[in-house]
Formats: sequence, structure tokens, C-alpha cells
Amino acid sequence: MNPNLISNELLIEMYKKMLTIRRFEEKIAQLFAQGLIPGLMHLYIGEEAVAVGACMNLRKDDYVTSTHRGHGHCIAKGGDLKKMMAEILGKATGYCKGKGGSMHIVAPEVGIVCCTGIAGAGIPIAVGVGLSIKLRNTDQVCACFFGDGASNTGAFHEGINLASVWRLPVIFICENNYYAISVPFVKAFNIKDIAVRAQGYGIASAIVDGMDVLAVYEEVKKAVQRARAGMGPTLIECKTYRFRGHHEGDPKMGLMYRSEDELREWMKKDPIVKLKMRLINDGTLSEREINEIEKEIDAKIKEAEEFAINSPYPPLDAVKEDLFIGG
Amino acid sequence: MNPNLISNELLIEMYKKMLTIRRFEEKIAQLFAQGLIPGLMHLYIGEEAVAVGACMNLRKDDYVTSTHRGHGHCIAKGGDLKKMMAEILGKATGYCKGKGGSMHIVAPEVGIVCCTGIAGAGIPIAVGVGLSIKLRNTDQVCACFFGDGASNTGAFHEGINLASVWRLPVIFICENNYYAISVPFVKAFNIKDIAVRAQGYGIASAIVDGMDVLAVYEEVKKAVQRARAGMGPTLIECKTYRFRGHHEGDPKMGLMYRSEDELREWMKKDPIVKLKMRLINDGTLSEREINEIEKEIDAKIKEAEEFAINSPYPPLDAVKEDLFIGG
Amino acid sequence: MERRELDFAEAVREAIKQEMQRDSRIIIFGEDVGYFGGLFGCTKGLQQEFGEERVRDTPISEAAIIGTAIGAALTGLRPIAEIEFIDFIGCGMDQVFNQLAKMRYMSGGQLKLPVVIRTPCGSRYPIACGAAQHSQCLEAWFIHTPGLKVVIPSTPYDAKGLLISSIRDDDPVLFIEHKFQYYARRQPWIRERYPKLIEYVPQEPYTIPLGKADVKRDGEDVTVIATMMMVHKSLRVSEALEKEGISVEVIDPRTLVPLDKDTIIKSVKKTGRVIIITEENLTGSVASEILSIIVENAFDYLDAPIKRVCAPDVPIPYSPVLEREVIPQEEDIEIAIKQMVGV
Amino acid sequence: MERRELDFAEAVREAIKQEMQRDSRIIIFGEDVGYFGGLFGCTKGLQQEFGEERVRDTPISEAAIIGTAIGAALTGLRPIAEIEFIDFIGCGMDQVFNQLAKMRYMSGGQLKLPVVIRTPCGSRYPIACGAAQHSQCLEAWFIHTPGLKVVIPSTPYDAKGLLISSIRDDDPVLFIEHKFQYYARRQPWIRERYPKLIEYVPQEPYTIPLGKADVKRDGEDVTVIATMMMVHKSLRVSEALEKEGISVEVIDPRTLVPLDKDTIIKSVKKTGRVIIITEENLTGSVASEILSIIVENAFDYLDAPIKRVCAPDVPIPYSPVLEREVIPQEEDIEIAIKQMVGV
Ligand SMILES: Cc1ncc(C[n+]2csc(CCOP(=O)(O)OP(=O)(O)O)c2C)c(N)n1
Ligand SMILES: Cc1ncc(C[n+]2csc(CCOP(=O)(O)OP(=O)(O)O)c2C)c(N)n1
Ligand SMILES: [Mg+2]
Ligand SMILES: [Mg+2]
Repeated sequence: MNPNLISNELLIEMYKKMLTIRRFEEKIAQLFAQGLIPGLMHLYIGEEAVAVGACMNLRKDDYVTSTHRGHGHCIAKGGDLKKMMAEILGKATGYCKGKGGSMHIVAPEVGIVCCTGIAGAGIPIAVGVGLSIKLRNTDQVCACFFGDGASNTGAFHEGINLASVWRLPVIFICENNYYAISVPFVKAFNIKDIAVRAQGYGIASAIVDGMDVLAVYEEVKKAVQRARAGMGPTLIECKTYRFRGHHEGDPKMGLMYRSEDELREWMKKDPIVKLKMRLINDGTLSEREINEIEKEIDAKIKEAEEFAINSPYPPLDAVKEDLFIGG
Repeated sequence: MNPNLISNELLIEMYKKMLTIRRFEEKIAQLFAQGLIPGLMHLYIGEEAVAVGACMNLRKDDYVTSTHRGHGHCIAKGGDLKKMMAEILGKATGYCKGKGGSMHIVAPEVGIVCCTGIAGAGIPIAVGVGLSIKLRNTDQVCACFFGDGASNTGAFHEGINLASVWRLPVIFICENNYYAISVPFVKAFNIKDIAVRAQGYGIASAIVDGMDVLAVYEEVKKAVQRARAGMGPTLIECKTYRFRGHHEGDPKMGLMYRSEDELREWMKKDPIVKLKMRLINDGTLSEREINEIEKEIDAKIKEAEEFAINSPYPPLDAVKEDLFIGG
Repeated sequence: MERRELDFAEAVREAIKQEMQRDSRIIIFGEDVGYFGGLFGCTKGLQQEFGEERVRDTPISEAAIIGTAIGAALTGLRPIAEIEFIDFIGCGMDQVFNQLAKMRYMSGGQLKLPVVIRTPCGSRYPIACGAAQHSQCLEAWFIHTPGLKVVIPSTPYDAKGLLISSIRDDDPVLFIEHKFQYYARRQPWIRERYPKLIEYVPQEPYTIPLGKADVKRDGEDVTVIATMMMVHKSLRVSEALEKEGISVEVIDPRTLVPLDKDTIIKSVKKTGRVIIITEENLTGSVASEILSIIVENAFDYLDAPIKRVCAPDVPIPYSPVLEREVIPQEEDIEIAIKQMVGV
Repeated sequence: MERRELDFAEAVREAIKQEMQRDSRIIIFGEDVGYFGGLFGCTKGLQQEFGEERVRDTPISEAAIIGTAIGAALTGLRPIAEIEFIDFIGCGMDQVFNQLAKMRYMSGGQLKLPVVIRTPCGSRYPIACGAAQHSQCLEAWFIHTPGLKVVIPSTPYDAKGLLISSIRDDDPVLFIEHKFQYYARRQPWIRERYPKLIEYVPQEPYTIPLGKADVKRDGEDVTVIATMMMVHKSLRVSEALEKEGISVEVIDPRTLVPLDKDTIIKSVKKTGRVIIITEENLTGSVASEILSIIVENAFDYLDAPIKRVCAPDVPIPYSPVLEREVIPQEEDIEIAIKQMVGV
């Protein structure tokens, strides 16, 4: 990886995206604590480098399939903060008119075509997206995000194998945060790296520091290039960590089953802090510019919050709508 | 592999078992052609070395999980030919009182605890058998048979991973006969050897010539030893071939989707012929002894056939029995 | 002009073929559907005509098959996915009910899922006894899965028209084909017994609207609501009973979701007597649902309790004598009708 | 002696714990059931007491979880497998219906499958809105799966007794626990509203036979058959209506397979009016099955058409206002009862 190849604009853009995710979710945590959020929230805080590093390689017309922990993917792909926040609050103005909620935010306008609460279930769907790209003969790609836990589902196996056999333009991005709810990696795997599974499907793979947005960016870039060139799928394992509990309300933020030391060590690797230091040390951004960026982002979050809070709930009639197209 | 370590008795036993499977199934093919068999039959002819080579390593109290193509496993494990044939004819005297049929013959008395028509479904069940062995603290093992096709099911992935994580005494034996019904290996895999998938679970593996009963025997022996010693599961891929169609009635015995050349090449590797030549060339058996063995086996098959044909169908009341233990 | 007759599989194949000719976004995939043309020949020749890109064999991966259909549909294609037997749908069940059926609703209407899942069901006694894992009728699960349309044709004519409608529909459709219905060409006794299994099917593409039942036989004394093979068995029994002076109306709902309640209720109001005949296990069946709808909508018109004729609550046993006992037979239908009209 | 009160999760936990103390063949596994003690605390402390061999965390592998339970049961253990939410059972569905439920029958009675699958279901409105994939009631699929027993307790007392019976049963049992029922301790308003959610539960192990309904309330005017949370809602409404002179009998079947038809029919014959109230989607529901059984067995006693009060046929929407609208509420029950008795 030669960081010099990455323009300052791109670095700043990555920083902004990561910070937006962070602040968006801190807001959610706060609203949740205030009792303003009706559903469960799986926050992405700590893992921002993965979504951002990956999605910076994607065009607007590329696709993403997302998970129960999907806010980061949506923001990184260009999703609208207002519609997201409204959806999370169950409001009519949300992406899904309040019917989906946090785990089911899709935003086809920016390529988020699937967001599912079933671990692993997005994987075969991404394969279908890849097939469609291939048959429509475009050079789009699909980035498919999922967790370490999801890598043990049958859907992972069936999906990746099929993508390989059909040589589809899908980048499988495993967010290995070392836990599936409370179950640690070592209780669910007898291997060190999930990426080795790529060999069982005959596809390319990579292991990358998921706390380093540039590392993710570079590795996904290669995979995207391969995919666009018709060279098939890649499995990229990003080693990362969630800084909060599995979901808001997880007792002690997950410290029932994780050690404080472990959490502390990972928090030292905060991808946003790391990039910020670099930007400052490089002289790319001044403290003042950093402050301005923060303010700008905070203003957007505030705007989204107000939009969501002031939006109406859906009308009761909405219950019967949207099941079938033909009514 | 040092074939000298294998006693003549064992070789003869293997020969007898393989020939019994062959003749048993040739009889089925004949009865099927006569319209005497009510259901679909998936014959094992050509693949006998796998079941026999594997099961010769097993004790009576070891377990087997079997498949839709299961007659070979059952015979190799010591199943009763009469009860098998009766089951295949749908008779009350069959292993399952006629309720199971060819695809569901279980014989717990000899350790066949599961036989399923759903590709891959036996794999997680074998994991449970392994768990039970471990918790009961015996040195039993479970041999889990399945096809190349089944290796692409989610059940394969979930099952083998769990067996690995829990270090269970299960030997996963993949009968790679290069076809899942009409779909050839290359249309379902982008890898050369299914055995490489073992790396994705952190378990031992081996690739073996499934047309060579001794090769299978030796490789499974090692796996059984490891399993009994608490060293966990192994994935063994046996390269083999079915000499007949996917099922009886498959048009042109599968030559709609396979080439005659391919079939001919594989038939040259007939495991029974190979072992027979060896036994004769070694001087282990004389032509006369070979003939006697054949006669003996034919007599047993005849006996099974007559038993089955002369057995009654189950009474209609049987329909409501055996659903629940408590009635 | 000679009237062109097709069997069930031919009608299915023709529908797929003509639709694929019309719309290049339609693709089809599943186990053995490609080169081999499907276990029952329903896709024979399609790969040869449309190529390996549009007609694809898959590994044994039901979750991937259905998931792939979803992803393709979300991004512009119109996939037809085949599950080789409905018995195997359990391997991809999550994709069916949590993803395919719910995605449009969860998205607040943003997503469109023009997917058809084709799958055979049912008993093939006495042609081939498939036992417990290759003979099931599972349609009841899917009427209890909001977001799926469920189509269960009984005749070649209906199969073609309903399949074309299903393919053109922008919502997910589970299209279930009873396996026994495939065999009328190969086994002449079947055609003799159930003549509608080979029938005139127009060459030109045509549609039959989803949600429209068909009155397969007019009658006055009792309404029989039957599905798939039970339609044929009921028709045969009804003809025989005609000679004994019993007039039976036979209704084939054809689609379970949407269900044509009006046609059913109208008939019930006319006859006052209802028998629902399906091949499923009795408890929790489609028959129970139809019964419930009738009770809620025409209770006062009922002259007798509604009867369900279904399989008992056991897996399908292998032995032919037992399979025959479990699957509703013509004599069961006859007895039920006679009891109902008090003969 | 003070009467010991438990909530639903505590009763479940006590049943498992006492049974594990009694019989070392009992093991339990699933996602997060081990060290963490289960998402809802139902297995809290068990790994600490019984060790990591008998109380196991698993990877996210529902097919493996159920398959493993099967294999272990076939060879001498008595596993309890947890599916973290019933919504995830689709990922292991084949193992449930093709393997677990059918193996004994297919084997002609050779095999024994003492497996309990425990799994939570249902809506948690307004505590936590789980949306379409974390709120479902799917019991209807499993009454249509011959070979499975299906248990759906509504109270801590029933939960303990029925779970002990299920664990001791030699056949496979699907034991469904409505999630809302877990929260009465943490959220005092729930207990106030639905007092039976924390109740006296004897310390000693006891069993409640599978197949025995419980008349939760005697009444004369109308029979309400309700399950899980709908039992509590119906009881609350019935008490209020008592003051208006309407006497409601509330029956909780408690087990769906086997189903206690006698208790239901007896009540129907007494009241002549029936409302069936469940949280499931209406079409193809357990409610439809119970309705059918009543029609077949007590038609002549019915003074009015039977009514089903269920969720409409849509996935559960996320927004609290919409989830409330979909799940049957006390006012829906009240209206149904009043309509039924003609007030
Ligand atoms: C098939 C399935 N099983 C269980 C669950 C319950 N569940 C929700 S999130 C989760 C953990 C997921 O772990 P991972 O894939 O590593 O993602 P992470 O939460 O760590 O981001 C589990 C078990 C689920 N959603 N889907
Ligand atoms: C889950 C599932 N999908 C599809 C089938 C239909 N089917 C029966 S056998 C078979 C091929 C199995 O291939 P393989 O595992 O290689 O075993 P083989 O028949 O070659 O011995 C298929 C697809 C099935 N039984 N189960
Ligand atoms: Mg994780
Ligand atoms: Mg094969």
C-alpha cells in the first residue's frame, strides 16, 4: 500500500464519512437512552473504517447488501441521514416509511438493495445481484457485508460457492469483530482467519486491518478492479471491533462477555482518531479545519434528528400497503 | 500405505462385502426392471470401495450416517440383507416395516442411525452423534457419508465447522462421484478437490482413490484413530464414480449428461475387479475359492430376495403407528 | 384446425419458453434445469435455445438458489428459480419467508421482487413411491407467509396461463406443480382416468388472472373444493355419482393467494354443503383455512358441517399399500360426498 | 410459608436446571445460551452449574444446532436446543420437518428422538419493536408438521410444568415461549396489567401433561380460545366485561400438538359462541385449525359463526404505531366479544 497514491481529498472524504457514522450513531445511543427509539439498535461504532474504506471504492450505481448493523454501510454509500434517522424512529418520512426500522433500511437510490436482520442471509442475495450485473453486462459490482458470526451460516457457504462458480462481481466483506453477540470467535471457529475459507471456493482473499481505513480501501480497491474486470469474487476479512454492546441495552456494553482490557486495547486503534492524527500530522488539515468538519457534521446530525423527531408516524392505513404491488 | 499390513482375512472380507453390495444392487436393478420395486432406487454400483474401505475400520458400536444412496453403507456396516430387501420392496418385514424405503433404511442395531434423502442433511446429525460420543465418554466414532453435491449445502458448512470447534469424533467421508444427478462437478465447484475445504474448518483432510478399497481403508483408519484419540474430525474425499444412472430409470443410465468414454474409463477401475485380480495374483484366493464366494453371496441375495418377495405388505393400521412413542 | 394437446409439463415448458422469448430479463436456474432439462422435463431444450447464461444449472444450494433469485430480481432481472422438490424448500426456507416475502413490505414499497419459484409437490403413487421426504404437499405454510402469492394449477391449460401470469407478476409467486400431473403422456392409464391431464392448450401466450377460481364442474347438491390432483379425482367421482343422481359442483381455487373467496362463497350459498379435498396433512392445512373462510362468510347457508378430506397427520410412508392409504383416494371422496348428501 | 413467585423466564430456567440435576443425559446448547445465559436470561447460571460440556454456546448455525440435537438424541442424550428467535428457524427448517419430525416414523419406530427445541416468538411492542424478522408467531407451520409436539405456555406455572414434561417426553417437542412474557419483572406495568405473568410456582419439579388445555376463566356466554399473550389480554378484557354482565370463558390450549379437543368442544357446547384469538397472521393460522375442529365436532351447537381475531396478513412493521395496529389488542378482543354476544 502506498498511501501517497491516495489524494488528500479522498482522505478528507473518508474522515468525514467515518465521523458522520460515529456521530450519527452517538446520537442514536443518546436518543435510545432517552427512550425515543422504539426498536433495538446495533451500532457500528468502532468499525467505521470497514464501511468507509470499502464504499469509497464504489460508484453510486454499485450495490451493497447490508446487515443488522447497517447504518455505517448506508452512510458510507451515500444514504440520506434524515431518512435514515426517521426510519430508525419509525416515522413515515423514513426510507421505508417506518416499516423497516434500523435492521431493514434499504436505499435503492444509492445502491443499498438489501438489509436483513438474519445473519448471513444477505450473502446469497448479493450473489443474485452479481448475477444480474453479469447478465446485464455492466461493470457494476456488489459489496456484500456480513459479520464473523454470519460466516458460519449455511448461507455463507452456498452463496460464496455459487458466486465463485459463476464468477460474479461480488466483494464479500467479512467484518470480523470477534463476537457474535456474546459468543467469542474462538468458540465458533477453529481457524485463525476466516479468509482461509476462500480456498474452499477457489476465490481470491485478503486479510486486512479493519481499524485502518486506508488498508481497507486499498484491499477492496483491488477486489473491485478484479470484479469489474470479470475476474470474479473476493473474500476480504477485516479485523475490527465494536466499541459498544451488541445492541444498545446490552448490559455493561458487552463487558459481561468481553474484558475491559480487550476493549481498551481496541479503542486505542480507533480508526477515526488514527486518521485524524494523520491528517493533522501530515498538515492536510489544521485543527481549525478539523473543528469545522466536526461542526458541519454535527449540524447535519442535528438536522436529521430534528427532521426525524418532527416527522409524523405513519398513518394506520399504511399497515395494509406495500405487501404486493398489485395491492 | 503398506498393503502388507493388511491381513488376507481382511482382504477377503473386503472382497466379499464389495461383491455383496454389487450383487445386492444388481438384484435391485433387475427387480426394478421387472416392476417389482415401488420407489426410486439410487444404486451404489461402482462406489463399493468407499463404503467397504471405510466401514472395515468401524466396530459394531460405531455409528454411520447415510444418504439416498445408502445400500452400500448399510451392507458394509453389517446390515441384514433380508430386512434391507424387504424394506426396499415396501414390506412389513423390512427394517422400517416398509415405512422408510430405500432412502431411509436405518439399522440402529449395527450403528446406521440416520439415512436421509435430503442432500447434506445427515452431516449435522453426525455432529450430534459425535457430541453424544464425547459426552458419554466412549471411544466410538461416527462415519458420515455424503456426496460431492451435498458438499455445497449449508448443512455441510455448519455441520463440519461445529464438529471442528467441538473436536468431535466424526469422519466426514465425501463420495465424490463427480455428479449431482446431471450436474457435473465443474458446474458446481470452482476447486479441484473438495478436501481443501477442510482448511476452512481447521481439520485434517485427505484425498483418496475411491476405486481402491485399500487406499480408502488406510486413510479412514488414520482418521478413525485420530477420532478415537480425541483429536477431532477429518474430511476424506474419495474420488469415485457411479456406474449406473443417478437412479434406476435415469435415461440411458446417465449417458444423457455423461460421456461413454468417461464411463468406460471409470469402469476400468472397477474396485471389485481390481481386488479380485490382486487376490488371485497374490495367490490369496484360487479361482475355485472366488467362485465359491460368489456362489455363497448369490445364495444370500437369493435368500433376501425370496424373503422380501414372500413377505407381506404392512397392515393398513400401520399408517397411524410409529409417529409418536406416546401414541 | 387440429386442436393441439399438451400435457402438464409441456404446458409449463411452453409458458417459460414463450415468456423467455418475449422478455430477455427472464432467466431460469436450479438443480438439473439446464443441460438436462429438469428432472421432469419442464425445462427441456431451454438451455439449448436460450443459452447457458439464461438457463443455469446450480449446485445443491437451495438457500443460494432462492437468495440469488431475490438479488437478481432486485436489480432488474425476472428470475424463475426451481426448487427440485418442494420437500427441499426447508433448506432455503429463510430466504423464502424472511427475505423474499417480506422485502417489499419492509422496504416500504421501495423494492420490487418479480420472482417465480417453481417447485413440484405431492405423491406419485403408484408410479414411484417417494416416501416421506419426496412426496409432500406444503402449500399451507406459504399461505401463512404474507407477501407470497401461491399458485397451484391442476391442468395443462391452467398451468400455462397461470405460469405466464406469475412470470409477468411483479410480486413473488410460489408456483407449485403436482408431480403426478406430469405423467399422463408416459402412462396412458392416467390419461384415461383423468382426461384433463392432457388437453387443448392454445399455442399463443395467454394469461389467467391470479385470484380467479375455476368451476371445473357445475352442480347443485354439494360443493367440492379441491386442489391439484384432487380436482381430477373429484371430477371422476362426480361423474360417476351423476349417474346416481348426485350433482356435485367442483371448484378449483387455482391460486391460494390471492384466493377467490367470491366464487367459493357463491357456490356454498347455492349448495349449502361443502367438502374440501386436498392432499395435505389435515391439521393446519389449506383446507382448514378455506373452511374457516366459509364459516365466517356463509355460516347461515350451511346445511351441514363442512368436511375436510385430507391426508392424516403422518409423514408419507414408503410402502405402496400405506401410501395409498394415506393419500385421499376416489373412494374416500365418494364416501364423503355420499355422507354429505345423506345417501 | 411464603408463596414463591417466579416470572416466565425464571420458571423456564428452573425447569431446565432441575431436570439437568435429575438426568445427566440432558444437555443444552444454542447461540448465547452458555456463558451469557441466553438473550433473555433463561439459561443464566446453567453453564456455571453444569459446566461447559453440558451447556454450550454454538456458532450461528441453526441447521447444525437442530441436526446436532437429533444426532445426540439418537444416540443416548436428551438435548435441549435453543433457536434464539423462532424467526431464525427457517435457517434450520429442513432439519426440523424432514429430519427431526419424520425420523421415528420413517424408521418404523426404531428410532427415538427426545429433543426439545426451545424458541421465543412474538411481538414485544411497546418494549422493543423487533420488526418483520424478530417478532413472528410461526406455530401454525409446526402443527402442520406431523411428528412434532408443539407447546405454547402462557404462564410461569404452565411453563415450568410443561417444560419438564417436554424434557421428559421421548418425542420431539417444539417449546415456544412468547418473548413479551419474559418482561414482567423488569417492567412493573406489565405485571400490573397481566398479573399472571408473575405467579406462584412450586419449588419441587412437577409436570403438566401435554395435551391438556387449561380453562383460565370460567364463563357462560362466550368461549374465548386464546394462546400465549392473548390469554393474558383476554383475561383482562373478560374481567372488565364481567362488570358489564358478559361472562367469558377463556381457554388456553397450552399445547397445540396434542390438542385437547375435548375441553374446547365441551366449552363450545356450553356457550355456543366462540372467538379464537392468536397473535399469528390470520390466513393459515392455528386459529383456522381450531375453528375447523369445532365446526367438525360441534357444528350443531354453534349459535353464531366462529370468529378469528388474529394479526392481518402482513409482516410485522417496525413503527410502534403500526406494530400496535397489527397485533391484536385488548380493544379488538373487547369488540369481538361484544359483537359476538350482540351487545
Ligand atoms: C440466522 C440468525 N441467527 C441468529 C441471529 C441472532 N443474532 C443477531 S445478531 C447476531 C450476531 C451476529 O454476529 P456477526 O455476524 O459477527 O455480526 P455482529 O453482530 O458481530 O456485527 C445473532 C446471533 C440472527 N439474527 N440470525
Ligand atoms: C437438499 C436437496 N436438494 C436436492 C435434492 C435432489 N437430489 C437428490 S440426489 C441429488 C444429487 C446428490 O448428489 P451427491 O450429493 O453428489 O450424491 P450422489 O447422488 O452423486 O451420490 C439431488 C440434487 C435433494 N435430495 N436434497
Ligand atoms: Mg461479529
Ligand atoms: Mg455425486
